[in-house]
Order: sequence, then C-alpha cells, then structure tokens
Amino acid sequence: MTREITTILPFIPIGAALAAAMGIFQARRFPGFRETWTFLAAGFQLYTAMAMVPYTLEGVILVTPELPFLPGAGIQLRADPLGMLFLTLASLLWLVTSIYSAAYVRTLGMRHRAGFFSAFSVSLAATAMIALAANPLTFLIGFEVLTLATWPLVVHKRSSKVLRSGRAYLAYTLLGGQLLFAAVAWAAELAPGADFTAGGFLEGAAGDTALRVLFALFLVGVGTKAAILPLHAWLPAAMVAPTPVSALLHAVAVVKAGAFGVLRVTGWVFGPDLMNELGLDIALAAAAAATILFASVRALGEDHIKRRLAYSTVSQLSYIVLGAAIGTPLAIAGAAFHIVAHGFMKITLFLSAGVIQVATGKTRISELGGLGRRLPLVFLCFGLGGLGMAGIPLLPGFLSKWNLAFGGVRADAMWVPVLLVTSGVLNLAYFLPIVRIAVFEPGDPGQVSRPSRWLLLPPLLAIACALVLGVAPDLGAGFWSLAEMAARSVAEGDAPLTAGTR
Amino acid sequence: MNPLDWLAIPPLAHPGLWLALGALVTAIATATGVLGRRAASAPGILFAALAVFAASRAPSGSVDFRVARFDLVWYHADDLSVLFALVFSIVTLLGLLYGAHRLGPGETVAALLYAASAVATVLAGDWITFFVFWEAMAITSVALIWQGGLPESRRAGMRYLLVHAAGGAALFVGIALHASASGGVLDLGRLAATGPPFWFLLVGVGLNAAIPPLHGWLTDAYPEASTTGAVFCSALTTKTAVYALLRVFPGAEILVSLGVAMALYGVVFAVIENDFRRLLGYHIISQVGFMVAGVGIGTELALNGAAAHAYSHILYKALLFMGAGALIEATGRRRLTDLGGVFRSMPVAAILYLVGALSISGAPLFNGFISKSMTLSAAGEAHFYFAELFLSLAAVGTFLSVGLKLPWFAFFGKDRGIAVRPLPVNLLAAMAITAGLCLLYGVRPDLLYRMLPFAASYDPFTAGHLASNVQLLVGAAVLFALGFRRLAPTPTRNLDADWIYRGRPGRIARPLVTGARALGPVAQAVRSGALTAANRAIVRLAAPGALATGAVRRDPFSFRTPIGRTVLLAAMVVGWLLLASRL
Amino acid sequence: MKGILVLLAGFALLGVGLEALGLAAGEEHHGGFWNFIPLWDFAFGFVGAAILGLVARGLLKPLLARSEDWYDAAEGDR
Amino acid sequence: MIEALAGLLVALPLAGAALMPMVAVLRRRGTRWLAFGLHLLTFAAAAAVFARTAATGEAIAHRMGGWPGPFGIELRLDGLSALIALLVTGLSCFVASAPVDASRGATRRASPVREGLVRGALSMLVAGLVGIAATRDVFNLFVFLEISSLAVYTLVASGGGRATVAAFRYLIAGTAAGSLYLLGVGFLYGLTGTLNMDDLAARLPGVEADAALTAAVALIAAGLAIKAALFPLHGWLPDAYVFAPAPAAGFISAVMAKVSAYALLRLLGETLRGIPAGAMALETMVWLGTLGVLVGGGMALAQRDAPRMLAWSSVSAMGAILLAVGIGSPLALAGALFHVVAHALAKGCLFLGVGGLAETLGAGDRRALRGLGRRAPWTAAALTLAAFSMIGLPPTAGFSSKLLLLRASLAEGGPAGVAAFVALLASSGLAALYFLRVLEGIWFRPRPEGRPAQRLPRALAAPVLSLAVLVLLGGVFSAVVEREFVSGAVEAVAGATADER
Repeated sequence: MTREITTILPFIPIGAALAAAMGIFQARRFPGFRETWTFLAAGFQLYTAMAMVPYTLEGVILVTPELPFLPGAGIQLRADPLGMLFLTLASLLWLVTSIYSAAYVRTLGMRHRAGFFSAFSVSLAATAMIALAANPLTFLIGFEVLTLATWPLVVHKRSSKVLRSGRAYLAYTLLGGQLLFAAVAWAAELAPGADFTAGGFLEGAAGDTALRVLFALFLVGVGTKAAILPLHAWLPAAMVAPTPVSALLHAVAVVKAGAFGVLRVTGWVFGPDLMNELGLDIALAAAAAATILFASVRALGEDHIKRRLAYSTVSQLSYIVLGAAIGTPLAIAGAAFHIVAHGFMKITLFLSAGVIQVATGKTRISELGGLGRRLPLVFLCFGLGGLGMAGIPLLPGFLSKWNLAFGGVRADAMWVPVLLVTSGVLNLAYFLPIVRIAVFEPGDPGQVSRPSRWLLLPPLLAIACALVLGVAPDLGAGFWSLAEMAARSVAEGDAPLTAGTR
Repeated sequence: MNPLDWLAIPPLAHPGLWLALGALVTAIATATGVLGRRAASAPGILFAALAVFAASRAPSGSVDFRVARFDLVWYHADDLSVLFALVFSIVTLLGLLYGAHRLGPGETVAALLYAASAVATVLAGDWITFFVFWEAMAITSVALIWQGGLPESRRAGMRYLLVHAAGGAALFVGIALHASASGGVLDLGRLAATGPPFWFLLVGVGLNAAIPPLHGWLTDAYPEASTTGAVFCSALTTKTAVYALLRVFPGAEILVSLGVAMALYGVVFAVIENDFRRLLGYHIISQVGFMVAGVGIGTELALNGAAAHAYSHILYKALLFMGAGALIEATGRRRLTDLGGVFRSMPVAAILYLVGALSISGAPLFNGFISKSMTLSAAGEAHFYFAELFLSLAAVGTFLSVGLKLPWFAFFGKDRGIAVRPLPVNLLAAMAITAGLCLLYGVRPDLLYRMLPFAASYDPFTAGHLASNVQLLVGAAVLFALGFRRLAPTPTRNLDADWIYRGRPGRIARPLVTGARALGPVAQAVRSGALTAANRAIVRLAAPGALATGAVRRDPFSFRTPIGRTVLLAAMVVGWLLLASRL
Repeated sequence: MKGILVLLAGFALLGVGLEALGLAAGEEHHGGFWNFIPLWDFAFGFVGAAILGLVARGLLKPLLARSEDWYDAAEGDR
Repeated sequence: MIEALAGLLVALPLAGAALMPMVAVLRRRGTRWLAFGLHLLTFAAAAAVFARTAATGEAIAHRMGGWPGPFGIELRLDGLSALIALLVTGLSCFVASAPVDASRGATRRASPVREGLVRGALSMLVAGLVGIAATRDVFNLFVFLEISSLAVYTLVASGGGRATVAAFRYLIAGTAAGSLYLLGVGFLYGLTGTLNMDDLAARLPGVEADAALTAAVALIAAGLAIKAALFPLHGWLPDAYVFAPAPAAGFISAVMAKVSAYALLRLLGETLRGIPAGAMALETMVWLGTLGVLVGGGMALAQRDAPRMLAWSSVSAMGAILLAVGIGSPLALAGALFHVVAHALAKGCLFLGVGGLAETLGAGDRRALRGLGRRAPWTAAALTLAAFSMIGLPPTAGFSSKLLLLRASLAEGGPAGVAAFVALLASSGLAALYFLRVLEGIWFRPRPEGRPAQRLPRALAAPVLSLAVLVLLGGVFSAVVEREFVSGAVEAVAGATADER
C-alpha cells in the first residue's frame, strides 16, 4: 500500500537547479565556475533524485506541504512513480549533457556562455517541477517556465534565421501553454483544489461535451510540446539550437515534458475509464497514429541530420501518446518506459550528430561518405541508437514497443502492433542509411578534426546506459519498476504486466 | 576432466557463443593490430571449429535466464535445434575456410555474428529470444551484404534490410498476438494454424523462407554479396525460417501448396536467369519449397525429410555458391553470357561444382537424393499425389538448370578464351571438404538420419527410388541435349517480385515523401494566413477604413478613431440600454 | 560428344534395369496412377523439362525480360 | 484619528496641487522631493486606512469639515475603496520620484513653470482619483472625476507637440463622458432626492422602474464607460497614453481607466444593482468587454510602435476587467481586482520603461528597443517580467489574475461566459505574440547601426525595477495578495450585494 510522507525533499532538485542558475549568472566573469556550478547542480539533482527513488519504489510517496497560491489552487510537489521516473531521467541526462556542453562550448568557442548555462539550469529546474507537480497548476507553472527558459537556448546563435525559428518555437509553445492554462483554470473550476489523482478526478464533473472540449484544450496544451500532429512544426524549426540544447531539451526535457503531460492528463486527470466512456481514447490514438506515420515519412525526406532526428522525435513521442491513449496498464507502462528509452537513445543520436558537426562541420547526411573510418565510435553509437529507435531487441526501445504492442492487443486494438512495427521499419529506413553512407559509401571525409574525448564520452555513456537498460531495465534507478508502478496505479489490469515465458 | 568436456556444460555448449566469441576476438585482434588483415579469418576458423565441436556434443535441455523482465530460454536443445545448429556451424567453418584468402576483418566479424545469430535463433526456446536473434540475423546479414563492396551491394543491402525489417515486423505482431491469446506464454512450440497470429507469423517467417511473393529480397541481394558472403547467406537465413516452420507449424496444410508453388516458381525463373548466382538463388527458393511442403505434409517422415533436406541443402548449396564464387574469382564475370569453356582452366573447381549440382538434382549417392526422396515418399504416403508430381517436376527443372544449363554454358560450351586466375588452395580445400560431405551423406545416409528429430525409419536406396531418379535425370538430360540452344541465356534482367519496391510501385513512395515535405510550407502558409486574416478582421472592427487606405500598415501614427465617433458610439450605447431595458 | 551420349544411354539402361529390379522385388508403390506406368519417369523427365523450358522461355521471358540496367534506369538518381 | 487620515487622503494631494507650482517657482530644486514626500505621506495614510479596513472589515468614514450628511461631503473607505486608494497613492510615489522630463535627459531641464504645472497636476490627479475611490456621493464623484480629468488633460498636454492634439481629443471625450454622467446623476436625484450612494441604494427599490430611471442608469453607465475606455468608447485612449510624457504616461496608463472601472463597479455593481437597466448594463458590459479584449489584442498586434502597442493592450486589459465587473460574481470581482493590481503594476512598469526609452531615442518603433538586453540588462529584465505579466505567464501577478478571470468566466457559463473565456484566452495568445517580438528585439537582436545607445535615466529605472519586483512578488505571493488585498475588497462589494439579496 502506498503511504505519504510530508517533507520538503522534493523541492530540493528544483532548488538546486535554480541556485545553480543564479550561481552561474553571478559567476559570469569566472568561466571555470560556470561549469562547476552546472556539474554541482546536475550531480546534486541526480543525487537527490536517486535518494528519493528508493522511497518511491517501496511505495512511499514524498509530498511537500502545499504552498497556497490562489483559492482552490496551491503549489505542491509529489514524488510519485511517474514523476520520479521523469526526474531521474532528466537529471541523469543533464549530467551527461553537461560534460558534453562544457566541451562543446569550448571547442566551438561559443558566446554568451553564462546565459547559456544558466538558462539550461532553469530549464532543468522547470523540468523537475513538471515531473514532481502534484496538481495541474504546479505543472502549468513548470511548463511555462520551461518554455521561456528554453527560448534563449534555441536562439543562441542570434542570426536572423535562427531568431525566426525561435519565434516559431515560442509561438507554438506559448500558445499551447495558454491553452493548457485555460484547461487548468477550467479543471480548477470543475474540481477546485484537485490534485493529480491516479485514475482521474473529472469523472462526472461536467457534461460530456464540456469534458471533451476540456480534454481537447488539455491535449492541445501539452500536445504542442509533445509535437502531436499538426502541432509539431516547432520541433524541426528548433533544431537551429546548439547541439547540447537539441539533445537535452528537444530530446528529453521539453518534448518529454509534453509527452509526460499527456500521460498525466490521460492517466491522472481524466483517467482511462472516462476517456473510454467519452470516446477520447480513439481520437487520441488516431492522432498519435497519424503523427507516428507522418513524421516517419517526413524524416525519410530530410537530409539534415538534426532535422531528421527531430522528425524521428516527433514520431517517437507519439508512441508515448499512443500508450496513454490505449490506457491499459501494459500500454501505460510501455509509454512511461518509452520516456526513458527514447531519452537515452535519442540523446545518443543527437550527441553523435553534434560530434560529427564539431569534427567535420557537416550537417547533411549526403555529405557523410567516408566518415565511418574517421569517427568509428560515433557511428557505432549512432547505429546502435538508430537500431534502438527501431525497437530492435536488447535495446530499451524494444521493451517499450513490446509493452505498447501487447497493451494494444489487450485492448483489442490489433492495429497498434501493426502500427508500431511499421514505424519500426520506417525508423530503420531513415536511420541506417546514415550509417551506411558513413561506413560503406566511399567519399571524401574532408578535414576531420579529432574530437575531444569529453565530446565522445557522453554519447558513449548514454548508449552504454541504453544497452544496460535494454537488458536490465531495473538496474540503477528502477526505471521499469517505476513505469510499472505508475501504470498500475492508474489502471488495474488483470494482465500480468510483464510478458515472460513462465 | 578433459577440457573439451567443458563444452558439454550448457552455457558453453551453445555454438553461437563460440561464433560470437570468434567475432569478438577477430574484432579486437585486428583493431589492435595483433592480427594482420590478411589473416583476419584465422581466429574465426578456430572458433567455428569449436562451435562445430560444441554443436556436435550439445546436450539436450533448456537454460533460461531473466533479461529485461522476460524469462528467456536462450538455450533449448533438442534433436531438431541441434541438427540445425550443427550444420550452421559446419557451414560457417567451411565458408570461412573458403574465403580465408580474401576475408577482411569486417566481413569476418559480420559473417561470424550472422552465423552466431542464426545458431542462437534455432537454439532459442521462446519467442522473444527467437525474435531477438532473428532481428540480429537480419542486421548482421546486411552488414555482410554491404561488404560486397559495389554500389549495388549497398543499395540491395538496404532493400534487403527493409524487407527483412518488414518481415520482422510481421513476426513481432504475430508474437504479440500469440502472446496475448496464450496469456503470456511464449514457449516456442506447435501453434494452431488459424487466426491472425498464424497469418502474421506465417508472413514473418515466410518472408525469411522466401515464399513468393515475399522472396524478392533473396534474388535481389544474394548476387550482390561478396563471393564468400553469398555462401553464408545461402545457408543461414532461409534455413532458419525452415526451422521455425518445422518447430511451429508442422502439418499446416497451406504450406504444402505454398511449398510446391515455391519449388516450381524458383525452377521456372532459374531457367531464364543469366546471372548464375541469381540462378542459384532461385534454386534456394525452389529447394526451400521442398522443405516447406514437407513441413506442410506434417507426417513424421515428411518432417524428417524437411529437416534432412535442410541439412543437405545447406551443404550442397554452399558448395554451389562456392563454385559460383570460384568462377567469379577466377574470371571476374558473373553472367552466363559472358562465360564459356573455362572447364579446362579450372577443372577441379568445376568438378567440385558438379558434385554440388548432382546433389541438388537428387542424383543417387549424393546427399540431395537421400533427403529429397524422403519428402517425395512422404508426400506419396500421405496421399499428396499432386504435390509429389509437381515436386518431381521441380526436381527435373533443378537438374535442367543447375546440373545442365549452368555448367554447360559456364564450363563447357563455346570457348571464349577467357583468362582465368588460379584459385587459392584454401578455396579449393573448402570446396573439396564440402563436396566430400555431400558424398559422405549420400553414401551413408544413416549418419544424417540418426540426427533427425523423429524416429521414422527410411531407406532411400530402394530400386524404385533409384530407378525413378535416374530416369528423371536422364529424361531431362536428353531434352537438354536436344534443345540446349533454345535454353541459351540472354543478357537480360527478368522482373520479379522485387519490382514491387524497385519498379513503378516502389516509386510511389517517393512522391509520398516529397508530398509530406511539401505539406510543411503549405501548413505554414495556412497558419500565417489564418493569423493575418484574423488580425485583419480585428483591425477592421476596431478601425474601419484603416486597412482600405493601408494606413495602419504604412504609418501606425496616422490612424486614430475620430473622436466624434466615440461620442456617437456613446450615444448609441445609451440608446441601446434604453431600448433593451424597456423591451 | 559421343562419350556423353554413351553415358546417357548407360544411365538410361541403368534406370530401366533398376525399375525392373524394383518390380521384381515387389516393392511397395505409392502415388498417383501415373506412377504405375512403366518408364513414366523417363517421359516425365523429358516432357517436364520441355514444359518448364517452354513456360519459362515462351511465356515468362517475353513478359518479364528487360534490359540489364532496367532498374538502374527506373531508380533514377537513387 | 484614523478617520482624520481618511480625510487627509484627499486633502494632502489637493494641497499639494496648490502648493507645487508655487514651490516650483520659488525653489525648483526642492519640488521633486517635496512632491515625493507628499505622495509618500499620502501613501502612508492610505496604507494605514487600508490596514484598518483590512483588519476590522469595516469602512472608515470621514465627513469633510465635520458637516453632517446629507449636506456634507462624506468620504467612506471600505475594503474596495481603500485598495484603490492604496494603489493610486502607491503608484504615484513611483512617478513622483522621477523628474518631470526624466527621459529627455539632462540637457533639457524643465522650466520652473512647467515643473510646477506637471507636479501640481499629478497631485491633483491623485486627489481626484482618491476622491473617486473614497466618496459615497454620486455628485462628488462627478466632481472628483472632473478634477482628475482636468489633471490628466494637463499632464497629457504637457508632452507638447502631438500630445496637445491628443489631450484635446481626450478633453472632448472626457467632457462628453462627464456630461452624460452628470445627466444621469441629475435624473437619479430627481427620482430619489438623494445623492448618497447608500441612500440611493435604499430608496431605489421603492422607485418605479420607468424610463427616467433607465435613462439615468444608461447615461451613468455610458459616461463612465467612456472614461474606463470600454470598447467601442476607447477612441481617446491610445493617443493619450502614447503622447503623454513618460512618467505621466506610466501613471495614467496604470490607474486612470481603472478608477473609472471602479466607479462602474461601485455604481452599477452595488448602488444600482437590482434595477433592470443596471443588470442590462452589466450584461452589455460583459459583451463589450469581451469584444474589447479581442480588439485591443488584435490592434496591439498590428502596431509597429511599442508605446502604441502598449496602449492598445491597455484597451484589451480594460476589457478584461470590465467584463469581470459585468459578470459580478465574487470570483469574477476577485479576478477583476487582481487584474487591476497586476495590470497597474505591469503597465506602469512598461510605460515608464518603454515610453521613457522611446522618448530618449526619439523613436517608438520596436526596433528602438533592440539590443537593450546587452546595454541595460536590468531594465530589460524588468520589462521582460512586466511583459510576462501582461501575457499571463508564471510566476508573475498577471498569471494569477488571468487564472482567476478564466475561472470566473467559466463559472459564469452561458454564451457570455464562454465568449469571455475564449476572448481572454485569445488575448493571452495575442499578447504572447506581440510581446514576443518586443522581447526578441530586446534580448537577441543587436542594436541597429547608427542608433544611439538606449539607457533609461536612473530616475526612471528605479521605478521600473521596483514595479517589476512588485509584479514578480505579486505573482509568487499570489496567496498573500489575494488574501490580504483582494478578498477584503471583494467582500465589501459582494457582501453588500449579498445583503441586498
């Protein structure tokens, strides 16, 4: 049975990141301190997250006292399994990315570093807030702060083209945020003071149509960040950002905040039963399916590495949305785990793409010929990441795909596994040519500078984690258990949550 | 305890483990420079030998362990799986020996991993493990094909990969559906041949078995692999599928028709093929058809026949591909129309090739005979008379193109005076050993029969069998002798199922991709258009006339509501309130 | 050429002899009625091969044969 | 004692208005500090009064000159009035601390006459606005309204140049508004024989609801609506806000229209409640407010000039406040009042900052602000915070007020509620879009070639920063704002209306 303990512990990961942001800003004249602060904060955030995970795994939920905000709405954090899963992932990958960022800014001699690192920290604080939000209002605040804090990062290069992309990015995410704002206000009106409740709290709170509209508002709100079709255009546009930003924020923090939000909304605001009753699950699943297919096809036609990765992200995020829509325990567990799985694999891909860019200045797939011999480790990482995306077994993507597929079958939706495998094939179709061209096609690699080992280490670390997760998804942070616990709390299912032979 | 007895301990008895270790050692040794590129296959040969040894002594039983929340039975040995594991290991050893003179580290590692995956697939005890290695096989085999080194190898490899990914996808769906239906039980065992799980699994497995029209990948990619790569390819992928069919769908009657159709399909296309490795590829399809039909017939004899035929087939087909590879290595040509009269320059290889050709044709005293006649007899005994008839027809066709047409036009026929490079010893040795095995099993069928999964006894050497086979072959030979000119190859390319994704239909995909690309700007235009329109509507409401003069756009300062209008509007508001309240 | 013909004849004789031997030994026979026709397999081998050749050369080849670089042309810039 | 303070609230600034020109002429240097002290003192008085009303929940009454009602002028400050008084006096301190022509730099020091005029007008404005908030007499309300209007005309006109035209336009509109209102009051007096709000509220139910009463309500509503810039009667607003000199514009934009909205709330929401025409007026106000929200946002998006954009966004904000006043539920009033506070702080900050910069640079288009983030990061940060508040982003005060407004419109339901909800949402979106462009320029664009460096004079920078801090604090401590400031005010009105029912 779950038990709640009131403590201020969940505030600490957020506080750490915020403190780091201020520290970095203050230390803007002392370059060394910036990274020190970042590493300290990232390490500390990870440490506190890992310190809280055992409680969560034992069924103890850490809750902060509620800070009053407005009547019927307070700010509160609650370290439930789903939140801990996201928090641990984000802080772990923050640490990995920090190493990379430090090397990246030095290699490229980037400007505005203090702003860069402090905005990064604020983004992570916001992500932690989103992860641990106990109610829609807290979630919304984190969501909006994340939007704003990532803007400077996206437009870091400051050129007109970049600024235009940044405007698109912000227009989408801010407008989405406003709709989420409306939805949160509405939910607060229907059920004042309601926290995220496993299984939803809106049952019977309003008429069917009103609830459907509310759901649409919620979904457009969080779905913008989750890049559900047709709200996805900002994500490829945001690829103008420096690679560490694309890697962490647009593979993990921002987009996952959206996907995580979709899970929260479907599982903790509406609940699978209500969604089913209102026919929302079908609608959402259809949107997810369309996104998965469209984005995969779109990725095929993209020659720019990072943009192809972005479309892949669009497609993969909808796996999570799909799981949330299906709403069976297996599917939710698969979706929750996919947050983690996709995080590790996609960050590997992004970081590898970044190394390629740093070492050769090349950003297009067709230019990669002959590079395989010069950067073998990078393309090893890239290949493994791509295979993982396609759901090849022994990589974590398989685990989420399997559970999603099984969950779909359990819900009598045979098209779910078909869709997932179709997407898997498309994944191979757009990832492996990159490796093929680099490793097997002849070509002039041009001038290749030797990338710093600190640039190479993070992708290797990430893919190593992914490989471990693929065979031992519970090792370390207990990601799979967390996903499973989260799913179990939302939907009671008769099905065994793991498919084994015995 | 004899150190070699350790190989009988289950974890170490897994031949795939040794093959994978071989790959690892090769990779490390060549990457660190301990081993020169020229000797890259040496450790592989050693480890493949260990794998053969391990497979020959593999104890039956299961070993499972928990991975990623699944209880995976990664070692499940019974007669059927060990039979396949053994022959896979043997052919790996032979293939490495065959290519030792030219195998680089990349190709060696890919080949070893490919073989390891195949072995692990047949030794898998549950669907998940099976799927894991099934996918691994697809990927590693592509890595092997890509080593073919030609632009066409890379393109064909990519197509191969995608087609296999699609097959794996169908398999995945099938497994998920099956798992759901069985309540999470994933043991690899006989399944009912009905319902969606069956069809998905059939498509998934059938694609690897190259059942038309899912066979396009085979004849597309195998001719583009390197000479050595093709040897591995010919042996492993399709036979793993046969194993899966044997394990899962014995007696599924639809397989009889499919098998017969395959057997004939391959034969007919082989008759008009010019690229001799593609020709051999068509004969893989044809021969696998025998096995598929055997699985469909489903009697113990038929299943034994299918398993035995897979075993034989791997050996003689490897030999045939070795021969084809020898031809390519010696002459640098790969089309029958470019060849002719090289027998005199490379008699040993030619004769060894002919051993393979006779084996595949089912000539008595060669190993094809002892397994093929099992299937034919089983068909007869189980009253699949037409199956038997058509399979015999396929056998005739096999002899016609592999046994007569190919050697005639390549080795004999018109001498074009082609310069022939001498063949290395290891290549010929590998061919000789393989040919020796073909002959050995052809003469001593009991060596093979005792490894078969069922106890059904069978004697191939009855006078009737022998008579029937000899007559068939002679009949076909007579026809060829009379009409070989009409069977002469032409330098053409025949369309086949790969047209579906390479020809006109395949080109549909491109507009789809381009169309998806074009959607972006369109959507962008719609979005900004909608925004502009909304904004204009608002401006029009607040500042009538402003837009018409372009005033707002040109100079925002110039526009202001006339103050008289404010006063007028105030009066209107008063009027409205008066009116509305009084009504 | 002559040697080959002799070889063929020899094998043909062997086939006839073996069939006779089998009949004499009273071996069990399975299959359709055609299997009971004497020297059926000679005929089948010959006719079967002819049919296959005809079908392949006469029917399929005109339908399916293209120039060797047909796909390269079809695939265009790929 | 505290009652005397209530009297002081009006008397002090009124005295200041008379004093300031004289002091300015005599001793210019001291004027600024005298004005600041005076406003600070007034603010202290307002704070004391507010603290008392908040503590006791009761109104504080003061009869000017000790004359008993109904003849004397009664000031009575309940929670709502005290809040408005607090806001007005508080904001006046920020502006009073700035030199008259702060933004024009040291080269153009204001002449003594001008200095005295502007400072006196500001004091007079404060007196008028506080008077509006404090009075319980509908005629006195008119008087205070005119006092404040006259002061504003002066202030706007002091900008010179085009400002004179703007002031004149405002003068016409304002006079029309005053006339309409006075006409309405006249009708009321004729019908009831009293001008005191409480008496009116008591007597009106006995009055037959005939055309005269309807006309009274309609005239009062229309008059005040012009002053409150309710769409479509907002025509005077953009020019007046844009052309007033920066310090004055900051103050005017922050409080002027809002105090008229307060008057609307007082009269329509409290005194004239229960009259069919009053209800009708409120309903109309919801719809017009909704339209205003949209139109203001849309027009702001169409502007290229930053101060004009801000002015139009004020139209939008006034729409939001007035529609909430029209809805009239406690939640809506809480939203409206929170929005009054939040918007006053944020818009004051923005007008002081942006207007100041625009004047410094002599150009108002958005490009002028480019590169500000590098040049003056703190000012830029303050403006950013204020913009966030305007959009309704956490953790600023605008977020909280918008949350309340959205909830209130949903709770209201019906077509009007839904329309209001959608409009509020759309205006947030529009605000996001138009502020986005400004913020992008401030932070990420380089300063255009050949433009002078932007720098806000310290005298303006200080209020801008402090207001931004308040915007932030108001958001972070929304609970405190709501509990300590808004809820008492809401109770003062809602409690009265509840009694009536």
